Amino acid sequence: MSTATLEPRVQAPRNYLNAEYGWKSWLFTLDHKRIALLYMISITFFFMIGGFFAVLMRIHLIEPQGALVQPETYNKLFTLHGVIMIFFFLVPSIPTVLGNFLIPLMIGARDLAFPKLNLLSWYIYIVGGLFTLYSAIAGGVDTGWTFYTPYSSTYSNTQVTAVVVGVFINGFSSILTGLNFIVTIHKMRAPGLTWFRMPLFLWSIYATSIIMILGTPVLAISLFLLALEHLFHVGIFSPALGGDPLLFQHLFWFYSHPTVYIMILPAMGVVSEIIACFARKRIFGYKIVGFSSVAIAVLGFLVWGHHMFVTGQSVYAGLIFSFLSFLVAIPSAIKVFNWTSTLYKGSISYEAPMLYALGFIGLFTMGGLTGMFLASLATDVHLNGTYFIVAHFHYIMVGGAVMGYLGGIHFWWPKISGRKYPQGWAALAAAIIFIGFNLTFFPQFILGYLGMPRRYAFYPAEFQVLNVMSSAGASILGVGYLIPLIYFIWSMRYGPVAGANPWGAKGLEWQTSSPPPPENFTQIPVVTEEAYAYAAEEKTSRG
Amino acid sequence: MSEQIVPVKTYIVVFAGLIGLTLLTTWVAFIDLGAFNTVVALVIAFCKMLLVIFFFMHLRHSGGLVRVVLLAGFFWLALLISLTMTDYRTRSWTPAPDAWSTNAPPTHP
Amino acid sequence: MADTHSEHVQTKYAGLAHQFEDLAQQHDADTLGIWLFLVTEIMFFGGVFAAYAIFRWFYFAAFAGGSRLLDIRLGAINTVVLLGSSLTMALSVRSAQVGNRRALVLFLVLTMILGGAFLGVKAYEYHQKFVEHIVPSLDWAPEGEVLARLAPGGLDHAQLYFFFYFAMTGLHALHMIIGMGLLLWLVLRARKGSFTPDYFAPVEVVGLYWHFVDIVWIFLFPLLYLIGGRY
Amino acid sequence: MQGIPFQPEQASSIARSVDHLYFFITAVTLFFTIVIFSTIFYFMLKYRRRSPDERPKAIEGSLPLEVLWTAIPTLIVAAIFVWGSSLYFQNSEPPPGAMEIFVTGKQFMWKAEHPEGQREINELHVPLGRPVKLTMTSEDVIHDFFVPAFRVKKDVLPGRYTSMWFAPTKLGTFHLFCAQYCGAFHAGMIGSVIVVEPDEYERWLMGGVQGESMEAAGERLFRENGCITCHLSDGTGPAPSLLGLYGNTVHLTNGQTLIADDAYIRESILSPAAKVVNGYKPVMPAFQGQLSEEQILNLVAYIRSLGHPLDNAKGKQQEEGKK
Repeated sequence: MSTATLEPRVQAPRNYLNAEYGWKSWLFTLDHKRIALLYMISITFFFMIGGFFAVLMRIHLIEPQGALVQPETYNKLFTLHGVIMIFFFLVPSIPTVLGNFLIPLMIGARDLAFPKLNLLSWYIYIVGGLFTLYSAIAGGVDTGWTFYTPYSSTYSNTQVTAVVVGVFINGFSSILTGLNFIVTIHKMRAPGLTWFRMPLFLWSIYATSIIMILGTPVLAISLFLLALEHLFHVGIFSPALGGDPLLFQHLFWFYSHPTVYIMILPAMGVVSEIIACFARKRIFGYKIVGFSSVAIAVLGFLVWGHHMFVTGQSVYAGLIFSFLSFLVAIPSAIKVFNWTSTLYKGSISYEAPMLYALGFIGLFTMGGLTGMFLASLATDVHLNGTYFIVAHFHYIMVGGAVMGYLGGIHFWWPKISGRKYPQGWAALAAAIIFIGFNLTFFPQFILGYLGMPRRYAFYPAEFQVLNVMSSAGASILGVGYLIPLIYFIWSMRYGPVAGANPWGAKGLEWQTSSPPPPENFTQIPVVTEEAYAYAAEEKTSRG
Repeated sequence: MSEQIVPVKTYIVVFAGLIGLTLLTTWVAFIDLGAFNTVVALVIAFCKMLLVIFFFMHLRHSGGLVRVVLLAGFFWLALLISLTMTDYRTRSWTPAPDAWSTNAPPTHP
Repeated sequence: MADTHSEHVQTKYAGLAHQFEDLAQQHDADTLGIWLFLVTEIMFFGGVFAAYAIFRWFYFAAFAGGSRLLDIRLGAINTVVLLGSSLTMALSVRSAQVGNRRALVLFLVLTMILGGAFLGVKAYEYHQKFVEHIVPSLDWAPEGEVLARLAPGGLDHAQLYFFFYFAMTGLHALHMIIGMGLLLWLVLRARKGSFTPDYFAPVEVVGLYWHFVDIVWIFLFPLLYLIGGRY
Repeated sequence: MQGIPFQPEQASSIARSVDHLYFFITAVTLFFTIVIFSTIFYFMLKYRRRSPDERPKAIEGSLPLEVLWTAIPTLIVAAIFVWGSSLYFQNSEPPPGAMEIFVTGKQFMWKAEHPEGQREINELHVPLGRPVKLTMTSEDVIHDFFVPAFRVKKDVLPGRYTSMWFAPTKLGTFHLFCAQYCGAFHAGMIGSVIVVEPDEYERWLMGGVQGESMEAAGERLFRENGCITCHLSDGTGPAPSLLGLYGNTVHLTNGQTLIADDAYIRESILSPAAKVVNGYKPVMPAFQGQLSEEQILNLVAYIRSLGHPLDNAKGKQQEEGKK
């Protein structure tokens, strides 16, 4: 132990990035910060693959008869786009990158409770990803990311087994990550850090972990049964022997609806942190925002049947699920109102993270409100299975979760890398993404209402104008996503040194140096104040 | 460690109880109780589970948090089964198809 | 692993990981972790149980017919064997608590033997299914008396029952095999004297897992063997 | 191309009411989006940071406000829930006297069969103004029968009958889409619903190659497959008489009772052992894999036509009512 690190808050030359060198020091690391970076690199890789498939799809759909590929290929494109983006990018994104990096820093701990398990989770994720990539290379898979039976179990002759095994394996990465986070948040908090002093990011990650733990196993078992059925052609999801195809949908959506909250809840946590920092205000209604995260996690489990209103599910079950789906809208609305109120009488500055956060609120509001069309039985009958659904969930997942992820990366990048990135470029990228996103997905709401079904490789000519608009937006969106990639890489070498706390933010993670030392804190901090004590006298030194 | 050390005798008694319940459930299977065979079998299984959880797994000495975690697990399992059943149990409530009405008058063999 | 910063704590206790303040915190975290894991297992098996519940309700006659083909004596014997292994597992944990290394190794080995006996009986039962040609998909050609007993419920639905039988007992057996591997690892560590009354979390964690697998069987026995009674 | 369309045609009796709800939710969405956006923009300008050392006062929150903005969304979503659900329940049951057409989905085509025996592929002729009930099933995977102009959609499942209904209010040709992904040429599983004047529909039914009616086809299958040798109509055969079966209570060997409906008849043809009528032995061979879904539909139609007395009376009353 060098003496330099024993002195607190000195810009120590030794940090988690330069403490060791060589590929072994990364691939066998137990440091949560390095594992976070491993995840960041891997999910960026998968994001680019998934994004590439999306671009091909949008180019294809410029012409009604399809401009680029055969229908079979198009089916594989949207399937792999969905599988990769959901299971290998969105679900892990904020929890594994920002959660891994920040949880120990935010609660004042040296690491997560189970560092080996953490590294194991990453390897499980990679193995799952390799299976999926193998399936893509070995001919692709064409079932849609929902794997509906009996198409997936009996009729599809593509690489169903490989991709199902990949997603199954990846599920355990999710389970172990959630388990690790819950134990860490329960057992490793620094002295004085009570539940109601925790940053809201931790509340949202905690709620997310609950879903990961309770939902993912059900996905695993339903995929296990699906794979058995696919291999042995006997089973419970195909009607040949008296099985019920809807049973698969029940089991699948029991996980896959709450999964939406796995994606959006952490983004909500990120947004709470950013808004508090750049408005220099404690989050309005802190406790209610915290509890609403948990409420969303719990209620999110009760609504899966709204994916099945037209599938032959009993109408009475539809009634119950519709009612419960409306309930989950309420905590989401409460969050939006509280974030907006946080700005009231604040001191608002517009650095890049704040732009992403505000963009998140806008897009999430639209995504959430359009969910009402789908929770309502009569309108869902018309809109289910159309582009309206596609637009709605992209507003939540891309407009919400990806905006939140990018906002979080912009917010904590100085902490992660120790460097600043060019604010002007970041603001420009945020604007391009916001515009490109809306141009891509807003026309799809109209397309859906007009009746264009999703997953169509070609379509009647009257839908062309809106499809072209959507494709044009996608090209703008694509550019918007590339810009941050460039300036983040640039900043690692050429960016100005950030210092411990470039934004003047509260929270334990800003009290240690940037990048943090391997052990995070030279002395375990003692927490004496509430979260977001921006109004109190400035205590942290500003770098 | 503040862990309680349970006397060997307790374990033996619990084990004997478990064996007894196993014999009981097997014996009951040979008696015709109609639909209650299933109920009795599940109640006995539930009792056996409680014995294992409370004594072998030391839930008796575990903190509240562990109990909450376990209860959450069972609660969510109940959610999964009961909400899925809302579909299956109510499918037949939908009235049987309406009277057969076509333009052609019904024919008789 | 070069955990240079953990030196100061490693000198305090063997078995204390650097991220923890003391053994009590580590023990709490380990216990909470394994209970959370068991909850995920509840949901994992829960998915199959939910599917089972639905089809048993749909096709009760077929399920009862299939169930009556299972050997209730073997099922009951296996239940007793597995409960016995749970007892020896509980005694292993107790031996670790009181620091009796020889008893610890003895009870762990006993647990493994009983687990092995369970798997042996299970393998014999699987073999019987092949003899009777009532393995769904792979070898499904019931004949003679077996056919006569399955026919009233419908052969297709009986096949579904046996699909559940193999899927559920197979998953359970897989968990047993994993548990046996963990027990072997414990035996090797215990013989080296790695566990002390202060540090025996691995024994306790594996123990909790083993008891959970036992509980799954406690439910599988009535659900698979006792449907519809034997009268 | 006439610019960008914003609304699909309203061509069924329920389309307008569904659209009303749609517009209401759109209004709510717009209202809240505008409120949130303008509030954010207003705060952004009003409370922008004016000096780097600015430290705004802390505001803890406000319980009355929280209650208010919990209550208002709750009331709004409750209203939408009640509206949407009641509309859905109104629309889920066909009005009495609806005419019935049978639809079979198959990778990648729609086959329709009218009771009179007229068949069509990827087209569906229906008369204007008359409620039409579709009884649908699939020969392979899950499909979905979606007519945007009618605002109706229902999955078409293998091994099960689902049904939906509509009453066309506009003449013309409307899109029919498969809205549940079903494989390689899912996008090609499209067709048209052609709404014609009722008398033209009658002409259409009579025209073309007049096949046998579904009931006649069913009766033929009933003979050809040997059903008739056991299911004697006087009940003296080794199998129960099917006369007066449909819609009536059946007592099973296991003591349960059920109402004989389409699903029960279908199941009893395919796996007869599953539900055996009390007093009979499970001797019937299973027809799983030996009959196509269309043939089963024909058999169901025939067995329906054997009907039950009450039902026939009702049918006659309706006939008379119409006259």
